[in-house]
Amino acid sequence: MKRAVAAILAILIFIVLGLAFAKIPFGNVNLEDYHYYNPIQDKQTSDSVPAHYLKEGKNETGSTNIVTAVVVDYRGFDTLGEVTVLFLASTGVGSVMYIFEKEKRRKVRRANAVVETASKLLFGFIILFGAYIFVHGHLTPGGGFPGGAVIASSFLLLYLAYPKFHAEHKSLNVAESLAGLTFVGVGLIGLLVASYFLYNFLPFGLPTYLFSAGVIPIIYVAVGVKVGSELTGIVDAMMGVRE
Amino acid sequence: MTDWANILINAGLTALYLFLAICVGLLFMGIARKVTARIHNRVGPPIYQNFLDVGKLLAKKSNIKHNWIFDFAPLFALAGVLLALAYLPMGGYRLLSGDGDLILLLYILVIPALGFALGAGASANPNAGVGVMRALTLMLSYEMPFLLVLLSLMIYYNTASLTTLLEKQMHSVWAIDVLPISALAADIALQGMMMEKPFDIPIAPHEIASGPLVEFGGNYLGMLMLYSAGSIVVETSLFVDLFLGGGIVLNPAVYGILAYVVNYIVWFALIFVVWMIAIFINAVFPRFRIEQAFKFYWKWPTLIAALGLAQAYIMSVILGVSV
Amino acid sequence: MIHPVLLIAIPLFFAFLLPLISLWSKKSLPYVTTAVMGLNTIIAILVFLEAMKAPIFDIIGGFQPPLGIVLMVGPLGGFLAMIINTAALIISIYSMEMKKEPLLKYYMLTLLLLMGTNGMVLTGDIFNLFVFLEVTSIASYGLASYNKDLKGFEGALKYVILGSIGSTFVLIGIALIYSQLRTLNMLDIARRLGEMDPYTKIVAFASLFLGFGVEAEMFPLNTWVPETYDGAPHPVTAMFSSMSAKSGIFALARVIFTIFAFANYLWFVVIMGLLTVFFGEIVAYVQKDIKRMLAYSSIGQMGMIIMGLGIGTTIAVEGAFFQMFSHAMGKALLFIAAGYMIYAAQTEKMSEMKGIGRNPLIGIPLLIGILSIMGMPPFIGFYGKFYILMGGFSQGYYAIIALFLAASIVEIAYYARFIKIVFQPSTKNYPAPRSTVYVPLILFAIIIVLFGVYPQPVFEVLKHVAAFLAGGA
Amino acid sequence: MEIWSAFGIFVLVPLIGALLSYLARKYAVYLGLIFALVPAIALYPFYGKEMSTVVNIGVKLNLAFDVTTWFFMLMLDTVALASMLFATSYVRKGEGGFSTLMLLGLAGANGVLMARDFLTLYIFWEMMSWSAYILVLRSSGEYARRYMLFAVLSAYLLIMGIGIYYYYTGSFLYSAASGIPLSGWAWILLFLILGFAVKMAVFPLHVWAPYAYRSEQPFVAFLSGGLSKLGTFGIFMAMYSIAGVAILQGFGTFRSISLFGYPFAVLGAFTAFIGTILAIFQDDLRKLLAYSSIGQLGYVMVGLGLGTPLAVGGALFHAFNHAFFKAILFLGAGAVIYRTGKYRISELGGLGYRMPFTFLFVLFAIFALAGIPITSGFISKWMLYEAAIEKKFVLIAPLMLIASVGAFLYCFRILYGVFLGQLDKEHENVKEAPAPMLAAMALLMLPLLIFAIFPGWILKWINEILTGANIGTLKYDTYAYYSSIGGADMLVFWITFMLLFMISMYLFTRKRKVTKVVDQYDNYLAGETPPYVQLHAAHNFYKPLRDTWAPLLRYSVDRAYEKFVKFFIEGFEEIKKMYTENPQDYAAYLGIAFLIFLLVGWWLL
Amino acid sequence: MIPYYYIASIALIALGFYIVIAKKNLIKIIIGLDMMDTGVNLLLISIGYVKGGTAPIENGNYPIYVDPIPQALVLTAIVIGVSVMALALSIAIGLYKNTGTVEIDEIRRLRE
Repeated sequence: MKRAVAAILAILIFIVLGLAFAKIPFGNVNLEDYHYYNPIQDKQTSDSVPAHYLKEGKNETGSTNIVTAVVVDYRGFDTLGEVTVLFLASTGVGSVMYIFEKEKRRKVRRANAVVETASKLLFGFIILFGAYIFVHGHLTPGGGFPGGAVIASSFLLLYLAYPKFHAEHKSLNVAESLAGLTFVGVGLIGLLVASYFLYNFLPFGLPTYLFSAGVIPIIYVAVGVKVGSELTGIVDAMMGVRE
Repeated sequence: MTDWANILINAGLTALYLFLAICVGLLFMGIARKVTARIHNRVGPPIYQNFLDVGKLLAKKSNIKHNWIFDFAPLFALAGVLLALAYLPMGGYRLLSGDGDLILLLYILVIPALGFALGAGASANPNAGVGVMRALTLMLSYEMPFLLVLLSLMIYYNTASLTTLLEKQMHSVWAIDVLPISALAADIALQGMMMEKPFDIPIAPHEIASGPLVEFGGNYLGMLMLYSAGSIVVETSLFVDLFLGGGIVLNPAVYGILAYVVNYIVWFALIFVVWMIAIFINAVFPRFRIEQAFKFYWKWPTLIAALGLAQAYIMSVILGVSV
Repeated sequence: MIHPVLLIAIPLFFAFLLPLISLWSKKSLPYVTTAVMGLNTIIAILVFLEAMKAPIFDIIGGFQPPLGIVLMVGPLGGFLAMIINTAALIISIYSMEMKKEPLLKYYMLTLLLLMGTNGMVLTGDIFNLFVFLEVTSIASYGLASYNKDLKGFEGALKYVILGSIGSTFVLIGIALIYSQLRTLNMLDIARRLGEMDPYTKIVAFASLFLGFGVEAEMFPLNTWVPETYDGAPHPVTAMFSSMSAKSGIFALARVIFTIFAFANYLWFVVIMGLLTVFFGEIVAYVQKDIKRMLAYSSIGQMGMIIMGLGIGTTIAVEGAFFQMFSHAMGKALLFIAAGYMIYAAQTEKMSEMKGIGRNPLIGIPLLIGILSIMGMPPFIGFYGKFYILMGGFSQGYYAIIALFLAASIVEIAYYARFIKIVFQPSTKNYPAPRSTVYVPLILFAIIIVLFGVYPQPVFEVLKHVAAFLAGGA
Repeated sequence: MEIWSAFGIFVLVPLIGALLSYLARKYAVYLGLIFALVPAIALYPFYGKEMSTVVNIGVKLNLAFDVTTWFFMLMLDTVALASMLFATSYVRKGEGGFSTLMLLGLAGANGVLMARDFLTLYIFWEMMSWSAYILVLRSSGEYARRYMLFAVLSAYLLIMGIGIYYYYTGSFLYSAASGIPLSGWAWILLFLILGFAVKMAVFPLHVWAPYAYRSEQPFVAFLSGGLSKLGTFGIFMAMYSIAGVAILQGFGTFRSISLFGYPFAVLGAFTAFIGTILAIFQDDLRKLLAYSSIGQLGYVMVGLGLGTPLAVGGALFHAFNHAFFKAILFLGAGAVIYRTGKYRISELGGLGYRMPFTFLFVLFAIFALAGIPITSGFISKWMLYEAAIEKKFVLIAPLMLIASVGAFLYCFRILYGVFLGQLDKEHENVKEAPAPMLAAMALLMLPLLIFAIFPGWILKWINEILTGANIGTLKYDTYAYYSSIGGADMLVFWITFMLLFMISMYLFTRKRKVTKVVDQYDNYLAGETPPYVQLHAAHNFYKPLRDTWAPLLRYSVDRAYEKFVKFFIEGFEEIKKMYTENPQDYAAYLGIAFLIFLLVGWWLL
Repeated sequence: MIPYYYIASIALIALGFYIVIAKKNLIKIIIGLDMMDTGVNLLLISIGYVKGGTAPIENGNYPIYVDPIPQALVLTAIVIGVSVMALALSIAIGLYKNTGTVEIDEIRRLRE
């Protein structure tokens, strides 16, 4: 009965959404066509938002990677929210898993020596790779989130290899906090400097250089550290293996 | 200033009429006892027996008294019944009936009953309480047809004033001729109003020792006898005034003092007839229990009265007969 | 010039700072949180005063909208932000009652919840709205399961499932809009809505309506409410009803009025509001647990607000906003009182709480709160209800209003039953409330009475409703 | 400025008093008395003044003061004063709640009377309702909910009326009533009248009253005597001040009575009848008085429905009388309960010998209630009867008349059951009620006696109200009053009555009697000489009547409501099952809702 | 050109929805939620696609880029999805620790 209802509902939703998307061209779009309206100045422009980003992004943000420009600068506020969400997730998981922290540790068979050794070796490289990704977020594909995820994966590896391993909770927290504070702090400095929150107040420098794009790298580093520590924290909390 | 003379004359006349009414009432009581006795094949007391009784009772030296509320009964009862008599045209003489109408009269009639009931209640005798309860229930019973009858009269004659009612009857025909159904209902209601059999359950002497009267004696009982004498006149006279033109056969405006005398005699005859009907019924019927009385009154007389009301309504409102 | 973004940045900043503070002193956490909320309240008031003069557009990152994100604070948004922050401040006093570990996480979550709700109210960008919706939701998930007992987890599970389906739909709606307009700014979307394909537009609207409806406790998307409210810690329940629900409904209002001004869809919104009221009140009547009853009642109240929004005339929407205010204050009060009662009576069953309100410190504010929720003058609950109803009449929704009033009578019935139990004489001895309980109760009661007796300031704000309805900030 | 003083005195002073008496609990009852005294006394200089103003607290409160307001305030404030006076000995000392809530109720009531727009009316109306609710809750918690539900029902009916009015006019002002079509008026008036009728406890909306009137008696005196008059005021205002006679006549007429008002008149007559019949069978003193209250206000409803000058005048007058005599009766009941702690008529008895003054006051109130001409209660009843009879209404008039006969029955039940008959041994040492209680009752008795002798005085005020509302004028002079078919002169009545009373007095006390006062048990019991037994025949007093009515008494509106509610609550339980607590079902709801939203959108756009 | 991406993403959404309603296992339900999320993300990305476009990283070689905004949005959406999943899973763990089962019906039965 329930399955039948579910199936019917799923099919109906498929149909109605499908009908909606039938009207949306796939790929056949000209990004220049969507002229936006500026509500503050109350004027209709002949510019389009994505086209504007693609054309002016480099000049306005100093970032070569337009997606990064959008993520960190144009829509930096979203990213702040996103970081918050992740922070929330780690906090929430930490809070939910709290009682279980006192429980007896599971009996986990040790991984074999190859895994242990390889993990030890790889750990640093993975972290380095992660750091590389977020440091170059404004130049190449990637950024804080993938970088952070990579860093977290290195810790995950350790968790897998060493049943007894657990990350230092306090330092994770501190890293998390400091990174978050950096992000918000940068935003607040922008507010102080130019009365725009998250204003890109540093000089843009030369495009394609590492030290370019103003605050974007700083933010991305903060995001990377934060995401890394948070995901580690989540994994840590979920493993529930602390004594 | 000339008014004062008028007022004094009127006051004297009223006193006379009231006195006469009480006497008539006492007389009627005596007649009733005699007639009933004859029907029962007894000798019965003399007709003037009740005068003697009242005289004796009012002259008695010692009284049994329960408390101060007990005194309400004789005072209110007598004052109330006298007041009702003053508002009631008797044989064409109508001092106060111009200053109040039927509804006022209806409520004045309650004053003595209420006073009586208060005194009876204060006597602390359970029989009295039961009696008053029955009396009140009976009142609720007979008032239903009686009020409908009154309403039919008021609607037909388009007045609530007794004076106007009498005048209109004087100038045309008596109400009983045009509203006979209502008159029938009124007569049945009158039987209950006078607490004659079959509706004498409130004062049923053998059952609850005369009910409300049980604790009264001496002066108190004397006053109350005067009250019952007055109320007989009030009740019969009310019927006569409503349906039999108040006994007015001669127009006082034309015939002057002669008219008053003649009318008084006719009125007396008429209330006598009404009283006799009641007495005959009283003499031959057994007693209804109170719930039977209630059911009876809210069934047949009410139906008859409603018919009468319908008749009056149709004649007055739909046919547009105006008197 | 005061920046509304501070309302978001400050709680966030301190949420990040709290772990560091906790390293230094764990005991100071509640005070820091309360202080932050106090600071936020002050800023909210300043923002509100500023917004009363002219709508504030706080540009983030220095890019003109729709290129960048903009915070759009009209008088109503400012008003709502002020309400939310005030409620948060007062509830945070009650939060000091919380003893269950991990307190650090608790205070972080509350700060972030505040940040999320503030963001939802302030933002002028639809994707940003989604992000803040998620911030709010996730903070709520965490807080809802904070008790870590079965009830809490069950409630949170329901909230998670419905909430994430809802947010999925929001995202679908945003995708549909973006696919056709290539913009995310609300005012821009509203302006260029005509360019959209009609069917797509409807699907987008339905998706957004559904998504925000979950947060706004609209029937039949509100099924998570009772259990989540029931399972959550008491201060959190108060926060849910006075903060997240309010921001959800404001988001809904934004969708209905600012983005899609579908005039002829409105009567359906009214019907949904009516159904929400109906089911909320009716099911509340048969509840035996105090918090569940209040939760269902909360649904009913939210339905009333939705009705007000749906009616769509100036007076009705004024009523709806007034109702948001009154509900935020009244329900928070009731939930705090309920928290105390559960603590004092050691049970959630209402029938076991005889005579608990005979202590005037609890009883009087409780009575004021209930009367306000019932819609009795001169408490703030009255004006909202009355104006919504009058708005309904002015549109000729007689039958709907009549049904609404019938449901409202059910509401009175169960509150009266509750009052009767709470105030009936009893020999039971209950522990006296601590100042952390009665101070917030009294503060809420004062607000309820003060603005009930003299609602002029609120009506001053609500004059701007007409501009809001015309698609402004 | 003057209106501000009126607003200040009649609304703000009680409000301040409420606040103060809550804060200063120790002196609450006295503070209550003082703050009730201020408006009651200040009323006199305000007679005949007309003024209006707008107070802006965010919503505009349109307030005005005119003779109608004054007239109703006269009842309300006086009754409130008497109740507060009574309460000084009735209510436990150091209790702030009573005075606070009473004064809140008073402020609300005065506000209702001064309101000139519906919003203001509603605000004060509800204020009055909930403060009364809490007062009911304080003592008879069990049934407070019933009161509240009906109070709210009343408020919501009002809201419906107000809303429809708002739909047509776009304003809440009374004076904005123009351009409303007749069908609109029909609904507006229907809802408004029904809403106000709840407060007047008109059948079948009366079921709250018998339960609410079980609470603290001084409050009940105010509730029944004072607050129920707001219903009268509201109906009067809605029908004759806002709509006006012209519109009522526009519905068509039946013997020059508006077809709209006629059904309400019939309903009122029916209420009078039902209330009376039910009152006869009550053993609980307070419930008896409650049903009596229902019946009496039925009369008022008749008058308001008929709408002739005589009828409306009678209604206003009867409302006035009812305010006073019913307040005395409830206060008297309160005094009895205060002294004995009992409220069942069958458990009392003989208290008239121990509490003579209470008895006297109650007796006079009962005279007024029963319409005995020595109080003004008669005059108002007379006006109502004549109004019905002169228009030849053969349904309304008999119902009213028989109800008034029924009133004697329950009046005597109170008198006999409580004050007369045998005094229970338990009550041997019962003392007379304390002085404040007696003073309160005496205060209320004054107008009943004064206006019985000088009906012209009050008829003058009523006449002003009637002419103000374009209803017509009354025929009256200082002592007499007339209808088209009759009239009565109170001066003649009083003089004759006094003379005849003196004659009876003379006859009765003509000789110095040797009067032996005997014990109450020393009475004639048909030869039986029982030892001490309670022979107070008040238990199940009207049993024979009850037996005859039994088949009809089976049908109870009360139970009908209960069944109705039970039916709905069962339905609620069914609806509750929708919340299955299974998240998957909930998710399915979400999907269905999405599809419905879409479908509706598709259809609409 | 048939927009396979759209069909696939909508199918993912519908399938996820089906799983949420029909499956009894809590973990499966959470997977269903994740599938819905993934579907929407795919949808967002496909919206941003421009025929012949390439990743919007400016190096002067390509004249056509895809729309950068959906990519940014998806980045956010993914993280949000992850966070929700993390919490949902931790709640599932909590339920498991409390009841010893992850079957929805069992949990409900146990509570009563």
